[in-house]
Amino acid sequence: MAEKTTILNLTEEEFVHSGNRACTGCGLSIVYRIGLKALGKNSVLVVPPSCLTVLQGLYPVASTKLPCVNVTFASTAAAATGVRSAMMALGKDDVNVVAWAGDGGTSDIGIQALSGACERGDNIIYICYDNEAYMNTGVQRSGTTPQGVLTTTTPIKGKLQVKKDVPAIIAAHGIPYVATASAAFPLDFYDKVKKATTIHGPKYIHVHTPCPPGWGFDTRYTIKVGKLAVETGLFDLYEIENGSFSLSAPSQRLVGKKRPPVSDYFAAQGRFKSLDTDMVNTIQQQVDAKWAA
Amino acid sequence: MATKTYCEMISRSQPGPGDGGNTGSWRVKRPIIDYDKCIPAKTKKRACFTCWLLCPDCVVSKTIPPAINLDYCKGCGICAEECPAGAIEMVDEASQTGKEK
Amino acid sequence: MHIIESGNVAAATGVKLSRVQVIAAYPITPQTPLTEKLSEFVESEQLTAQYIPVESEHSAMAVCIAASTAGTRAFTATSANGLLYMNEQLHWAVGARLPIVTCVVNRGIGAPWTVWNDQQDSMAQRDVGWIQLYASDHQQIIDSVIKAFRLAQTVSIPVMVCYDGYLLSHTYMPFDLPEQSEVDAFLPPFVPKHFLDPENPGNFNTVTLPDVRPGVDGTMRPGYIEIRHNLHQDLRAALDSYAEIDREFEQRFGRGGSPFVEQYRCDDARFVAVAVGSLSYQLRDVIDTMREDGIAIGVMGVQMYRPFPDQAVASALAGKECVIVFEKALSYGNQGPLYSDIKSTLYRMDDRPIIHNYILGLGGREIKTQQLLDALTESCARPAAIEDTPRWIGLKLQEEHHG
Amino acid sequence: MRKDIIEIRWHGRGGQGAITAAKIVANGAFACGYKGVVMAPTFGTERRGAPVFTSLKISREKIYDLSPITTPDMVVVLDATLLEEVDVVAGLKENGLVVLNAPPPASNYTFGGARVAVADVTAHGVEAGLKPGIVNSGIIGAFAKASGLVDIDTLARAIEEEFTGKKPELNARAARIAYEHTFIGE
Repeated sequence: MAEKTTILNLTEEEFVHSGNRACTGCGLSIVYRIGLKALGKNSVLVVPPSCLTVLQGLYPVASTKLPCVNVTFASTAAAATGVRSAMMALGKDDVNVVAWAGDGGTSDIGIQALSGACERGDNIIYICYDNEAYMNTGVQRSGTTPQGVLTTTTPIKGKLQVKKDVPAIIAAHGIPYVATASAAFPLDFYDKVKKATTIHGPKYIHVHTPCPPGWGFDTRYTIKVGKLAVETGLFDLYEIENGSFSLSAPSQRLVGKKRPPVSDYFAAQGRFKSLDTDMVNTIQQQVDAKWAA
Repeated sequence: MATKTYCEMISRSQPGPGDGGNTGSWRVKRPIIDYDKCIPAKTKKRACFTCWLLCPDCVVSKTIPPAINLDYCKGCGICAEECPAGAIEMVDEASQTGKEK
Repeated sequence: MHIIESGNVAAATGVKLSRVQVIAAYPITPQTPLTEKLSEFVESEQLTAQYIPVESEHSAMAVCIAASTAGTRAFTATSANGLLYMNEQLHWAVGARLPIVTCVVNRGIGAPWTVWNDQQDSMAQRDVGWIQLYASDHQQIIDSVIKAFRLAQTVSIPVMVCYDGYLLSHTYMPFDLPEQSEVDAFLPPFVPKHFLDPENPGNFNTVTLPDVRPGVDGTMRPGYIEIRHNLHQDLRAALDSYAEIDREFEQRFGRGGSPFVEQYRCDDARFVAVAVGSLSYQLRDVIDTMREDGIAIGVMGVQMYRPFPDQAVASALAGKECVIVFEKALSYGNQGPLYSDIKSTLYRMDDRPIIHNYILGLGGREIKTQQLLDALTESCARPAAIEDTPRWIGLKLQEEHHG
Repeated sequence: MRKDIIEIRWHGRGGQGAITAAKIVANGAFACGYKGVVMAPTFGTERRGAPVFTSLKISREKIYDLSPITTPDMVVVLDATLLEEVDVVAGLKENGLVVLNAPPPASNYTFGGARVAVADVTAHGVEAGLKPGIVNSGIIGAFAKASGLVDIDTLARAIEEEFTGKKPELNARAARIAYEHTFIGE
């Protein structure tokens, strides 16, 4: 197994310029910055409309130092396939071809193209940063918005449906690598992206990405809130390599330990304030049952 | 007939800093590092650098001591919140801009 | 060397001769034999290319867009609802100025479902900014595909090569197969000005502001409207470039000389029938018959529809008494699209011809030569008496409906 | 409208190879100097076993009308069982020709005033060494004899080219045997 990356040996080379348009305290900014370090210079990005489109800069200035093609919302994975096929045609197959999309662009409008690329076995890395709603357009509910969350399209009752389990859907395609990660554990994310660059075929990484304005918490708590999601057992970090499941260290540490209650996580954010006690208890029971199994 | 040059205009951006302007002006609070508490500053060793790792805007340097580029620091406070030594304090921006003048 | 093959095989062979590097395709009738042939070319290693069996037409064009941005020659093909599903991507491809070539095997659009030919699908895409070429027979299909790749990379604008579903796609007829070496000499490899390059990173198709803005080097860069204006100007200039490309093709292959409109017995004609695709050829038999009866009539086939070759159309129709436009498409609630375009082209002429519009053949309704003869005979007999609204040919459950 | 075009309609069942047969004749005709050759299968949804037809137009000049044949000069029927299902002579011109895969004599079949030619193509295919049921090569021999449009040697060559990898010699032999055993009625 590869050495775990540490802060001290993590490369200083940056691929994102300062002074970009990301919101203050943006979780995506953290994972993007760290993810690009893992990908390195010899990479091509494919990006659909999302917060990343704004973060990346408005014409004619780009905040990303890697080549990138912006594509239509539904087409991300297919466009990544297109870049890969061109690289194969040009004999430049050592390039990392990386789709980087939000949760709406992945779980909703983009899932058909993603499923197609996975089924074909296309040699791409697909990173979904999951901030659990359409943040770029002003916090509308998406397929991965958790149950009970207030968004601008679930403004009073909160979302009625449960969060769509996209990594499980993608894993069902039998692709060689599926992983979840969190902005609050950037080195774990770094190692997963790095690993993905060494595997042939489709790779899918789903990274939980706190969003201060969308989730309703102060900008300084981005890491705190992200950690709580993992430590309460709500969002689990794992890898599925060639069908073999393993919990990653931040989640593995929780096995057999007492976890903080999910209410700690809910209380830290404004978006859960419509949850009643019954609902919180139900969710706590679901999480407990999952971890007991 | 002279050959016409086509496609002189496409939207192809070139990398550069400050697409959003000097985002330091977004700041409401400013991070101040107390070098007496800051681990690499205090020990003069390459250590910790949590603030560098977690900064969303690449404005903290991985140096001894770490420094913050205030031209672009948006003042989120993640560095202050996460500093294991409690060495970073967020102070009112207004009080600081006054000092600079 | 002549071979007898279907129109779809003619198109596939043109694509192979053009040494396309990336092919993406999703099957739809009547395009399927074209993609089947291309997959056969790739699997049998007669063509070195990446063949991506995508899961939708939207993704087919996504693959082409990305592969073209990365600097390769890309191709796809579709029909009808598949083309409509691609619509967003068509806009994207041209806005990004990518030299993609797409064959559109013309088919009617649902609902109700039809698999048969008309030209509503591609005509409905006339405003996306793609160049549109229409072929009337298999020779024109294979030649147009090769010319399309040359044109697309010359002007950095994608090109649609359209041909009638079934009537051309599934019909076998002889055509000359160009030599690979000749095609190679005519069509140089695609060398993009900008491409996805880790050594020289750029960010393509980024959000562009309403106004101009300085770049990182301080020079002022265009806003959205300037970029769009540049596209429009380039599309207009593409007419000249295509004329040059067609001349060069004619010198090399001995075919060409009428890149925009193809005129048959028009020189001394008082009346001119106009149509797009195989119908313009079917009309030739009718024109011959009417000529035997002493009627001075010709036919003009429109071979490039976008950019609209208004000068070629105007000079072909100048001084004619009556122009009769037959169309297998309709801007519903208005008129045939070609009719509107020709009418606006004629508007500034001092002695503009009278112009008539016939709608026919929708959803594959058979077009009988006798029906064409009857319509033209009436139009020529009393040009001024026919109204400025489309007449329908061949309706069966009601009287022929005027207007 | 045009008098110079010979229109031949081919009737078969989906999967029987009527299209291939018509295509071979098209190739043969083109090789013999017919500049205008257009072969159009049934447009639309073909299903195995269902009756299908294919149009073949042949002329010394280029053909512009691609619409299906409605008034054929000749019809070729690959499968006599079709006669009960399909009006194969619909629109057949006066003094038209019907070429039929059926055992002789031709007098067993009458189609108004049409000339009738028969050959037991199914049997000749087996005689040539083909699997039972392969009729599309044999029918070409019968067509050659009955129509006199394209000579059998040219068509045999066209068969060998079309059937590359699929018993080309046996298929050409089937055509030649059928050619020798085609009987034309009054």
